[in-house]
Amino acid sequence: MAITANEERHAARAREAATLAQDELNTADGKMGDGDTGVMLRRLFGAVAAAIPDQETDLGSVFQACAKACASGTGSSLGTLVTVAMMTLAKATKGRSQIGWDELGPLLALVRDQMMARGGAKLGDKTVVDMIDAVANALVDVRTRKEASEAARKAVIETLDAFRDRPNRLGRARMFGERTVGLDDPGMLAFSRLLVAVAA
Amino acid sequence: MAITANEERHAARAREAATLAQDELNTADGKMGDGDTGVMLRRLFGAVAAAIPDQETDLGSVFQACAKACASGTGSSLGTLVTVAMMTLAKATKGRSQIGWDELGPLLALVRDQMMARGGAKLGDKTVVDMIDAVANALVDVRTRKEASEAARKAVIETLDAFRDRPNRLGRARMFGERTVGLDDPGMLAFSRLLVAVAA
Amino acid sequence: MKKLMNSPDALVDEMLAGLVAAHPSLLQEERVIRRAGGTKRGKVGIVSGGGSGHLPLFIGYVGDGPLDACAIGDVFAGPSVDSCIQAIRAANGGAGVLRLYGNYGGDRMNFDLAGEMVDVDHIQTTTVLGTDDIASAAPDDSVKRRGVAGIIYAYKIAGAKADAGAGLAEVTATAQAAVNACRTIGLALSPCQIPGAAKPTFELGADEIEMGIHGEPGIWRDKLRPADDVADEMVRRLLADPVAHKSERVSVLVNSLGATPLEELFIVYRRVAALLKREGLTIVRPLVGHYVTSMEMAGLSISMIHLDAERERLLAAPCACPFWRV
Amino acid sequence: MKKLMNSPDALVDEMLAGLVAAHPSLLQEERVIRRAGGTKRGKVGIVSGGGSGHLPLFIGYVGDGPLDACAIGDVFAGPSVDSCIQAIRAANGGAGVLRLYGNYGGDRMNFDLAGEMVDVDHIQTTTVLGTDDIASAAPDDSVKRRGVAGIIYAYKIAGAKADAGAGLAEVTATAQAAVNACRTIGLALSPCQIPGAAKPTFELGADEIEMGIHGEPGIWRDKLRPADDVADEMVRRLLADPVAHKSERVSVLVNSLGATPLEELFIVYRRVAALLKREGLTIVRPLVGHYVTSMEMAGLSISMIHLDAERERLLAAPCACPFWRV
Ligand SMILES: Nc1ncnc2c1ncn2[C@@H]1O[C@H](COP(=O)(O)OP(=O)(O)O)[C@@H](O)[C@H]1O
Ligand SMILES: Nc1ncnc2c1ncn2[C@@H]1O[C@H](COP(=O)(O)OP(=O)(O)O)[C@@H](O)[C@H]1O
Ligand SMILES: [Mg+2]
Ligand SMILES: [Mg+2]
Ligand SMILES: [Mg+2]
Ligand SMILES: [Mg+2]
Repeated sequence: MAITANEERHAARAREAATLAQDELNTADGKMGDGDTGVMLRRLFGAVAAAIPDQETDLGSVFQACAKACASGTGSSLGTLVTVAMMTLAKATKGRSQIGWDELGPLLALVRDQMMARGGAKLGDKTVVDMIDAVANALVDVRTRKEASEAARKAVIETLDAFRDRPNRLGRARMFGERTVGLDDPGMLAFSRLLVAVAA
Repeated sequence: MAITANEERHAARAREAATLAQDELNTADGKMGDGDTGVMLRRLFGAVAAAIPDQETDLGSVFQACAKACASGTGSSLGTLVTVAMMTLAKATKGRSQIGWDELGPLLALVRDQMMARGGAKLGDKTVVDMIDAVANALVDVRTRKEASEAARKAVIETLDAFRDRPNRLGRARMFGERTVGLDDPGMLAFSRLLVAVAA
Repeated sequence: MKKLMNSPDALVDEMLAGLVAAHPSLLQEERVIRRAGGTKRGKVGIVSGGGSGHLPLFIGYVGDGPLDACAIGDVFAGPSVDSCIQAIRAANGGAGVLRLYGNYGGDRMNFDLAGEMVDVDHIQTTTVLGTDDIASAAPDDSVKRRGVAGIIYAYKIAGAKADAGAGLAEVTATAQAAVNACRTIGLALSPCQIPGAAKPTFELGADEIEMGIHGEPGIWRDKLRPADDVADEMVRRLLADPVAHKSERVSVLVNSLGATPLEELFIVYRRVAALLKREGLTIVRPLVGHYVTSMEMAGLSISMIHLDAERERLLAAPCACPFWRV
Repeated sequence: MKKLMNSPDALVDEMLAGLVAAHPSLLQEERVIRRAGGTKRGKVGIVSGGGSGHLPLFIGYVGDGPLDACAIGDVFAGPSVDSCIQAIRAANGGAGVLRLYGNYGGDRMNFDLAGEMVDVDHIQTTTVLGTDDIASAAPDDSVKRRGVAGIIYAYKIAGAKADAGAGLAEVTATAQAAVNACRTIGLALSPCQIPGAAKPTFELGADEIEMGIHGEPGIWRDKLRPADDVADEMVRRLLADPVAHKSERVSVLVNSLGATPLEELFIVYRRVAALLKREGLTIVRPLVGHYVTSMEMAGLSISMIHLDAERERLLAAPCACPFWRV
């Protein structure tokens, strides 16, 4: 079993998940930011879903198209990090028509590192990066879709729980300091909602 | 019995009545105007009460002082008509230290005429002028404070009732036409509240 | 409705104090604001005024160009007769004074009274009333209409005429022609609250709008619709209102009543411009922004003025007052 | 919160279309607004940008003087990297381009990325970040502070420097010094709503205010108090914040966040002016109005910039863009 470029399905799921989660994510961001995470992701994944080329088997080209859609579609913090992720995946999967389930973890680790380099977040700052880190670690030894899906679900729940009572240390949310204790970071929440939807 | 220049008491009562009626009159004006009748009258009668000269026995001088306070204190429609009333009363009572109860009706009729000349209202337009007209008529034959007070109270209630279901024909309220049917005119309401308080 | 103020009764005077502190080109004398420089000897003076709560109207248009002085009342209440007299005197440069203000009962009584009283000083005065609000009376009853945002066109045009040295009769005729050529329609999304009042002046449902307003409830109540639909209806009503001397060249003012942000004004302007173009009209010097407000009220108004060659030239003439510069 | 719009997803593009229709001195190229005239050959270009919903920021300052171009994102979201690249190219007159924008994560990542990508075009770029919001980080952590309304001073001052023929390094240093000399504090009375969101971003009680905001909940929540009390606290916090090179001469901006009307701004300005005078400071060219907003949010911000002789001169230099003229 492997992941192929039959990605429209994933993209469509991501778009639907973003639409469904829109109000929840806006509300989460409204508590420690400017309240736009949900609107932004709904719009972004709409653009991504529309950009996926038909009949393309090269994963690198698929992710490249996604990256392009992101790069011209948004400049929000999280949106830009999604662009970085797409660019990283495009480079890493260039020329390949499938990747194994065991490659997912290392790929996400690469995404995490690129996001940290670009955005300046450190592990523990309570951002989307912490969530990606947790999922990357959880996927290290998986071999099948089922294993991957279960490990990812478990990781996102545990990570939300683990970070909820810590303060945000980056971006707009940093300003609210201790007031963010007890709240989910909107970026972490967003990644968890998308992942669960795509893994379903 | 007669009315003397011991007017501080009346002015203080008018001020209190205007303060008490403020919200009611704002609300009435908010339905067919800009919602300021109450605020304006509270402020105006505050200024009038403060302007009454101590120890003055000449009624004309007292009303003159009131007129001056009004003329520099407001420019709202109703406020300006109050100024006109004060000026009319000042002229009519100049040199007199008291007026009889039987003179009240004719004095109010004079006030009514001056207001009509200045503001252009006609009888039946559903303005403060109609209320003053009704009270002026009701006071024609009174001889005592008690008679005056009773006649005035009766007249204001009857007049509010009589006009409530007619449309306003003047000022801002004119624009609302049939939507004013069923509502009291704020100027008529204001005069009724003040009169009842002063007559108490 | 929260307001940053100290007390309702101090609001107007504190606002005026701040305004002249921020704008040294203006001088305050009680409830009158005049140009610091005074009216040039021999120039026709133009005076306006009205209730507070409509900034930048009226004060923001006192300066080189539009107005020489204005008289300010309490919130939504006309200026007192004393203020009107004082303002007329302040605007007098010896060549007479045009009283140019909105058609409201209180304002009219006070400016009229003031005009009678300055006759004694031998100041010649004339009157032109702003009557641009098409929602406030039918076309055949247009003398009963109120003045709303469109009056700033009359300020600018009459002001430039006076600046050019015209006499009182000419300036008055120019102002009257500008008023005659101008129409406004307004739309409320949410009310405002008179300082000191216990609650907002009127209420609108979460999905309701009203047409034809200015701090009061509107004339027609309607459902909130997409901006383009709303603009279509407003423009349709504007175009349907008869104007004696139409022109192919017009200026347009899309004006926030207060809380409505520039973003929404530009969305509406975009549509208005497209509609007028389709009608064969050319828009000259459009104005989009906060020109005449009712405090924190949400909503906007659209004004359109037909321009003959002279009005277009006068509109383009240099002017410098705190809230309008050409 | 009612909005006049057609759809949340069309809002930004329709707003831009209306804006350039009303202001022919501006040109739109997708999500970039540039001067119609282009950047003069040999002049340092200045580019800014950020999320929509803050008009007249940024677009209103593109013109003769402040900015040459700006890149616009969705409401409250930074401009895309593509728009940043396009804006830098549009601002390029061959003498390099200063990227002058607020310190926000998304904006920074995108302008940085864009800077790396235009290196290939041999366009030299520098960066200065607006960091005036004293509520967003402690003084010893001031590099983490966000840029809010005070950035318009940096636009004006750096723009005048570039106009005067200074090179990229000099313009950059002037902009950085202007940012360093400027402090802002904000106050929210009511929230705004992201177009497309189901409800306002945050909630405030009928008697509550928040300090230190910009479309988000504030840093401290407090009770609504008289305007003078609120102004006192804001000015006290502004004055307490350390500034390296203080001056006796300052400019002050009292800015509406959207729905707060001019009346309230002037009441607050009156108090601010009195307080600063008492501190021995002289206010030069104060600004009171809608300069940087967050849509229909109610509240205001107060900015203060210390002026050395050069900054005072540059602030007074002529400029003409849609929302600021000297
Ligand atoms: N520099 C950063 N590095 C990593 N994650 C970040 C960074 N900045 C923001 N985020 C993530 O993005 C989320 C906010 O996204 P979004 O609402 O798009 O941001 P904004 O409105 O502040 O531009 C945060 O909850 C956080 O998880
Ligand atoms: N021209 C007029 N003649 C007589 N009464 C008038 C006139 N105009 C207004 N009024 C009265 O004044 C009342 C409104 O007063 P006020 O709120 O002060 O007016 P506004 O806010 O319209 O200036 C009306 O209800 C009416 O009774
Ligand atoms: Mg956000
Ligand atoms: Mg009223
Ligand atoms: Mg009124
Ligand atoms: Mg954002």
